[in-house]
Amino acid sequence: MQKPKIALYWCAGCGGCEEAVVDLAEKILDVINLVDIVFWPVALDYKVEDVEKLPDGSITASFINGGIRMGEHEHVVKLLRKKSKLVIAYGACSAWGGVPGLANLYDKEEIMKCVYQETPTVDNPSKTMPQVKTEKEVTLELPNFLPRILPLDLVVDVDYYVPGCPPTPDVTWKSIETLLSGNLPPKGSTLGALTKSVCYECALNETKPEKVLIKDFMRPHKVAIDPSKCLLTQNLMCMGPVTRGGCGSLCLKVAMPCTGCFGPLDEVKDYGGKAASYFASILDYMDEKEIEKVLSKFPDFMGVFYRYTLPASRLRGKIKMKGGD
Amino acid sequence: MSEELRIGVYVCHCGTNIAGVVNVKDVVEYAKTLPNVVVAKEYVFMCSAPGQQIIKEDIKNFKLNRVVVAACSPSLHEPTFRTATAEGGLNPYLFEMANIREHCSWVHPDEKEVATTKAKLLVKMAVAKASLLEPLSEIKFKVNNTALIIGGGVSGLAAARDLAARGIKTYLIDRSPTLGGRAARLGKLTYTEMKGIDVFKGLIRDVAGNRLIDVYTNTELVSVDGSVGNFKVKLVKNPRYVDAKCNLCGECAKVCPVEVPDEFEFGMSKRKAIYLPFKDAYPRIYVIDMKSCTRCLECVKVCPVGAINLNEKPSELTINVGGIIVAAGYDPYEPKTGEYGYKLSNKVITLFQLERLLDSEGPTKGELIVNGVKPKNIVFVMCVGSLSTTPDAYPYCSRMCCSSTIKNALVLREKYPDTNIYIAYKDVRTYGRGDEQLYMKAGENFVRFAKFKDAPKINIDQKGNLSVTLFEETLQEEITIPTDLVVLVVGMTPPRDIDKVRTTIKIGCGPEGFLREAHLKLRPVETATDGVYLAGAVTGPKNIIESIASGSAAASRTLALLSKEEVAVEPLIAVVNEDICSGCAICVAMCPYGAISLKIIDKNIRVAKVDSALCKGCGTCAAACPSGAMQQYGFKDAQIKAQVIAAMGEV
Amino acid sequence: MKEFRPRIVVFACNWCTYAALDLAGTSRMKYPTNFLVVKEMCSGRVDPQYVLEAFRRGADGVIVAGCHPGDCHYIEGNYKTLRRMTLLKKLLEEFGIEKERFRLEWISASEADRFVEVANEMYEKIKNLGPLKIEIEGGR
Amino acid sequence: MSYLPKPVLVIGGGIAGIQAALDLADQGIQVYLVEKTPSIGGKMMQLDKTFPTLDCSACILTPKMVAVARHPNIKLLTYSEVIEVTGSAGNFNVKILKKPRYVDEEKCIGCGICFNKCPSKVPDEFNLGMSQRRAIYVPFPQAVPLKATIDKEHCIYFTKQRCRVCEKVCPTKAINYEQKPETIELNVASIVVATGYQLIDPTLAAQYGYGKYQNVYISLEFERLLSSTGPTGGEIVRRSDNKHPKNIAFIQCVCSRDVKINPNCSAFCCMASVKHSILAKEHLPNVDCTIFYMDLRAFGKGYQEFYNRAMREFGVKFMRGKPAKIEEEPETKNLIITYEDTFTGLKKTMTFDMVVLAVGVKPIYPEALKLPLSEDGYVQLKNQYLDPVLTMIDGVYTVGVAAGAKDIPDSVVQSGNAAIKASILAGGAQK
Amino acid sequence: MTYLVPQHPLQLVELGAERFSRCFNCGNCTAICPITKEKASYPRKLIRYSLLGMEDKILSSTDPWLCYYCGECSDQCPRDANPGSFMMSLRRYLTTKYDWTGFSKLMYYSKKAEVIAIIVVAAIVGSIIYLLHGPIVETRVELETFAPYLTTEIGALTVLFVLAGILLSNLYRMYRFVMRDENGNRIRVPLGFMIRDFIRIVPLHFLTQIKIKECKDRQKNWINHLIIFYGYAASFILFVPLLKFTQTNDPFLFVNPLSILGIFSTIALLYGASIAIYGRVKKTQPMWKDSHSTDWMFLILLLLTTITGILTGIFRTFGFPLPTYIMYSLHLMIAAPFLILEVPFAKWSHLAYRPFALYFESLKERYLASKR
Repeated sequence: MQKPKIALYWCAGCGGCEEAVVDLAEKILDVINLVDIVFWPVALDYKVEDVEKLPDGSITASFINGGIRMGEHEHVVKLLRKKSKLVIAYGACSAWGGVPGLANLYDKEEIMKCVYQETPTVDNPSKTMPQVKTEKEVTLELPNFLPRILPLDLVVDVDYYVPGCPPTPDVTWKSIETLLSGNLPPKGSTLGALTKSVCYECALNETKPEKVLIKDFMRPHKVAIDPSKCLLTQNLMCMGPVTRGGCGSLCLKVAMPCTGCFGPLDEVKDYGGKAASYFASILDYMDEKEIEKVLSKFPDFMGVFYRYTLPASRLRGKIKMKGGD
Repeated sequence: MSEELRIGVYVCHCGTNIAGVVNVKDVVEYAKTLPNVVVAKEYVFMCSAPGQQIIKEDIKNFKLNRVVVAACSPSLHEPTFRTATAEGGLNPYLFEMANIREHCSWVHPDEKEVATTKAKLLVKMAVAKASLLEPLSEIKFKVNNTALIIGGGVSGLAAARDLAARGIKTYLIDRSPTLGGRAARLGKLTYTEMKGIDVFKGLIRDVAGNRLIDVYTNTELVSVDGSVGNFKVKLVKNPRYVDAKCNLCGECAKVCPVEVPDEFEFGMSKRKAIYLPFKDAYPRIYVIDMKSCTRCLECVKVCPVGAINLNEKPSELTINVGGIIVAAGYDPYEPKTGEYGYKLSNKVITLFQLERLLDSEGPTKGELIVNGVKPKNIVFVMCVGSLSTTPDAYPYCSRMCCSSTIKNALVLREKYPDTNIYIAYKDVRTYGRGDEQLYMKAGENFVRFAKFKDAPKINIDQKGNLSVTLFEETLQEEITIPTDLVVLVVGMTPPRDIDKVRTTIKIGCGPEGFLREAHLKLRPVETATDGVYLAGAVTGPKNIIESIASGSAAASRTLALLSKEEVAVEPLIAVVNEDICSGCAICVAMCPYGAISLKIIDKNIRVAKVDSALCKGCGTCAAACPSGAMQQYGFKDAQIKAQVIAAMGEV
Repeated sequence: MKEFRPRIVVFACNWCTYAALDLAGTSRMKYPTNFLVVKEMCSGRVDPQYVLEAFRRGADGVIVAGCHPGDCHYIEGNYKTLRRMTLLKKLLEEFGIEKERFRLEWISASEADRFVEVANEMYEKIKNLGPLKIEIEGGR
Repeated sequence: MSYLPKPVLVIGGGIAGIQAALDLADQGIQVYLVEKTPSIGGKMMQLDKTFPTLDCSACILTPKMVAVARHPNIKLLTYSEVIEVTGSAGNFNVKILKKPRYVDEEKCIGCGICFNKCPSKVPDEFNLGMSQRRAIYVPFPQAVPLKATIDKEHCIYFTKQRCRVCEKVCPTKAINYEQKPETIELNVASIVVATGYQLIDPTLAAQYGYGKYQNVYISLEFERLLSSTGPTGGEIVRRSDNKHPKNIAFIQCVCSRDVKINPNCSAFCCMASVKHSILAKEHLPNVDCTIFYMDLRAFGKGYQEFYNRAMREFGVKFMRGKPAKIEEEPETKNLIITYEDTFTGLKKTMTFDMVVLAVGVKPIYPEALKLPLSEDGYVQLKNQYLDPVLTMIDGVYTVGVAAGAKDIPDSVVQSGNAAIKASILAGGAQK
Repeated sequence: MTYLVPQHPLQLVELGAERFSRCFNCGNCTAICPITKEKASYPRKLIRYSLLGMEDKILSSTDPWLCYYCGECSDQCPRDANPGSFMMSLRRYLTTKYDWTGFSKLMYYSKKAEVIAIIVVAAIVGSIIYLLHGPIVETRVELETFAPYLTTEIGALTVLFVLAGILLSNLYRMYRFVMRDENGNRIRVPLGFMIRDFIRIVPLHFLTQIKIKECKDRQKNWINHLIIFYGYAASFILFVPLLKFTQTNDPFLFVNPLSILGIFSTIALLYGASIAIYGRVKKTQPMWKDSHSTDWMFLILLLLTTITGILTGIFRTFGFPLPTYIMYSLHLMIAAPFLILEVPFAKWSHLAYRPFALYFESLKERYLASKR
């Protein structure tokens, strides 16, 4: 029997997801025994043309990490979609845009200008900007920079999601197992994680008082954290309650507040909106001024509430107007 | 949902109220184009009997499983159409209403076309929501028709008397060794020749020996579980050390060597460690105050009937009741030492002490003797502890003190015509029936009134002579009144330890600690917690008549609950999806009614649990729930979002 | 060109604001059209996600309204609304939505006039701002 | 419970009567609620807001009214009067006259077409004559029952034998000019009298010029001015020139605490005026409000705080002193008040654009009951301490202002008290 | 510090104040009073002073003398506390306080004492007449012979000076009480002002009593007052300084200017007294609603004096010698106690106190103005 064919591809992301695959450690050998990898630019020398040659639907599953930022990403993922039975958004960036997705708070021009002209370390007196096409000696075409970064599922149809920044080896392994078991869950499911939030598996959940109410917001580097007490009750912004469990509450085990890399649960459509709702709800003040006072301590609302999910949010990022100039 | 959606839409003309502005025909045609709508009709008055008939028939003829009526405000006719839907054979909660009168035709009379568009949008929204509605059934509980009354003062007694008269089994508890509360200690009452004790005796006549009323004195509340109609109450009965064999011979008190201040007389006389709280105390059994008892056993030796047992232990008991009346009363404001010279001179007393001194059964047998002499000049200082007169005072008005003061002034003038009585007041609030006449009578009897703004000063010189200095506001003149007796007219404060009762039963209180009614005006004896009622001064200052009336009123509301076989609650309450809920407990803090708790389902796995009897259906827990596990029936995320989405787009 | 009529979603609590809107009707007050009311039992039910959803679907403005602080039918639901909406306002600002497009209002059952005032004011302001034609990639 | 309860009669459909009826009905007792006007609601319905919470009065009252109409145990008899009572506690025989509405209650759907078409205009008593209604009317839009009534005295058909417009336009053919008065006989166990009050004729305090000067109002008129359903749609404007007043005086104890007119304190006027001044400030932020009072009786829960708020937050001025007289400036129709500021001892005059008199109240009793009254004009009570609502007639209870001037919460409490007493009689006391 | 006299208001009850302790301090009376000025806060403040027993405040007040009892305050009082009668009683009270002899107090607080005093004075006068009268001419009326001019005039002047002395000393006491600031300290005004104000105020108000007109609807009262005043003044002039010309042995002549004045004064007194008595009996005006025994005594003595005077005149004119002498004796026996008791000790003294109250008030004003 032919082994299932697997493709792996890296879009806009930090590369941590690629590492995460390797983090399977000795289990990676099991994986390699079970599947044929037909495309993995980071590790194996297959070219896009090789994929183009494959018959449609011949790849069993494509694991795509990173958000869609460049025209190239769009091109390749559409190709992989065509060639694959299943497309799996692997990791937070692919699923919701991830940290790079915060770039959606700025438009393309702003980003370009910042990166190529304004960053202190840039030496670019002629203010040269990257071009999509150059015709000096030969005609060269470079991938274009899309107006916004998008999660994978807004570009192609996605079958499953594997959460995490990056997905933990455990989650990765469990999702592979699920896929290989042949007993496929409904389309759109999240693989390898829980249907409940981080609190469910967090050991500190039991230390919560009966009523969780907080009076202040503290940043983790400014307090001595008691690792044996629910971080929320120590006025730390823990995204645990609003974030999908399955990570094994790793961060919380080392007294680091959850930042929400496993994304929202099934019933939540806008992670940041829900997170804000939950956090504001327990802010124990009746007076607007007091609330404002606490909120003024936030370094960055979007970075806190939409750290991994801005491009998948209801508004995708800083709003753009149709037909605008 | 496996069942195919079949929605019927009915658009009401409401005479010309709607049809005069909105093109109803257009709306009906539009409704027909909406997904899952199988029939859309218009009628001149949907709420009228024929209009309702159309709905009922269509449910059968078209096999409808959702009904949408576009008419007036649901606050007006939602119940009407719910009933019609149910009579048509459908679950009443599969009905949705679009408000195209109050929200459309009546407010946009000049823009007919746009109003029609808006009406379409409103119908579209209602249809979108209707598509996602679920059948719900009212939550019903069997009612245990017994009641618990906490507090044996006049309001509690009145409530017990009235409930028992309608055949309700009632438990009446009081933490002190006797019933009677504070009213029993008052002397002559304001409007009649009766005394406080007479009111108490009048009420006790109906309560004592009533087989429907179980009286537990020396008893305190431990815990309350359950909800409206079915409370499980744990009580602890503290020992009395004397049992019912007591024949009131009083031999024990004679031999008891311990003397302590008598709290019934506000410390103005002494009692023994074994005592009868007052002459007409109920139950009529002596009691031992273990705090002061030396266990010398003298009483045990002399008791002719062997009623005394010093080894009695507290006992716990559990009762099940359907309703609870809290009639915990009030405490008089206790001035701080030095506040108005209180406790610095024994010629400064409170109004309550004066009541005792003037009572023929009081420590002086009704003679006003202070410090061994009959005072000739008496100054009453009103609003002590009220109206923010001193830094420690409460901001509110204690309501009953004006007329009590005037009554006492008149009693004094009658009994001792040569006394000079001054009343230092801030505002004379004789609001009640007959009070104004009393105020005038006081004037006629040369009770002198001096109005102050800032609290009067009580001066005590080295010889112990007293005078009261105040700035008379209406004369703009400082006056000093030399006096032999200062009576501090103290206000009413929430009873000490009321918070323990309050948090045990889960009811709210106001800023000063008086218990909070469900609605200050229209539900004055109910609380936000169903099945818990309030009587007497525990909600705020009241006089005896008002306390008794509110006791009866609380009994009336309790009876309304307890005379039902079962209680039904609207099912628009919160519901947890246990598959999603992680037990993060965020919702628990949200609930103002304490309806959410965490339940342990497996080892350490916790999920939120909604007590459907406590939940009032505000939905704030659902808005807070970080995982979307908490939802509200009738207002689920999906249903609301469907409405929001439907509100957009072209029509 | 067709006149721009802002479409505004109103999340109204059952006890105060919805009743105030009813009163506006019974008192035959007039206010601009296209205020579309979504009823909740309490403003405390309003999840910020709904507001985002409304803007995402093209609402030109959103009002969240409930009973005055201290008057909540559910004791203190509106305080929770206050907390949530205060934070939501910050997020909306970051999203680039003009502050005129979102209002949190306390409108008691008797304050129909207040609603009309708010509606008129908001309608005018949004009309000046122009429609919120948000470009959203992907249908979801 | 095994006994068959007997019905109870509640007379008066104001808040006190409504509450008593609902309490009784909830206790499983059959209640007849008799109201002499075409709708229940009483005086509270005319109020704009209620102190100290500033709840909209209609918003909290109308649900109760609807509850009355829907309650299976309540039989509502509006436009009816008790004309005869015989018998004694436990067994009263009552005759009730149901006046003809000339509209079939079964058919009328309250659509309002008739009263839009009716040509006869009559001063509207709901707005104290400050607006007009038609001869066929419902007293106010939230009326319960929402059924039209023809006011025979002003109906053109009844006075001139022509017109019949309402009959023509009625979509349900509900008009019936032939309707006759009906007498209903009931046997009830007990009677709750919740007949309320009337305002004392303000012209008795002649020095204040009510009726003579246009811009002198009584408090209930002002209440209607404040109300968005009132004659001016919630605009505070002067009768004389339809302009907003710049300053308003509120005078307390008009026809109250005056031994020559009514020695009683009317208990709620102080707070009502405080409320009025706050609402006036809310309507017209620049208006100056001055309350002339002698003792400000802020005695109830939250009242003192409300009074403080009026002073501190709203800047309402409180002037202690009973104004001696009001004179009118003929050209401006402004009003000059002469008073002594008793805090400074200075005699002063001040000019106001509008004056609102807080008029005292007197009780109304059903004549058929022949209730013994006491000296103060209110009903005599048998034992006001042990049974605060029992009249001298066993089985007859009084509640609300009919039992002494009082505010809404106290009325509601009394209603509960009377309800259980009536219920005990109706249900048969337990042996 | 104000010294309180709790018994104070009870004294006013004895002096005829009715129901004033009902007062609930509303200020209606002050506001309705037609003569109160912005700063003159009475009757309210005076009632409060009295009820609280602040006697000093009342003693130092001139306000009671400004009130002419129109009764508006009593009509409009919401408590029916009758501030008007209170003010009236205050005047009685002050009269007793200004008088140092104690007679005033005796008469105001005891009816019995009042009657005895009258009888005693009448008896003394009677005895004097009995002992000192001249020959009784029975053939024709010779009044001068019966009551020798010199004797009578000496008697009259003696009485006049004693009374004037007492009255003046009372006025001085009034001055001492009144001229105090709000803290009760004595105040003084330069003599120049004292003289100027005296000239400006006292004669005018003494002679015209124009203040009454400021009261509401008091035109008639004012005239009545003036009639009695001038009737009295005229008869006083006729029978004291002009006694030589009026008490003669000559027959009474109608055309004589003195006779015309006599007739005028007689009619005026008769009319005035009758109106006042009728009014008090029928209680037609508020000020007549509560009459103290001293009021009655005043009017009765006045009326009797007038009637006996008239009768004397009649008997004299028609030539009945004996009845003339008897009537004249009676006349003197009534007029003397009337003058002796009423002028310095009772009601009549207000003729002096009222203008002086205005005068002192003005002096106080000046003092306060100089302070400022």
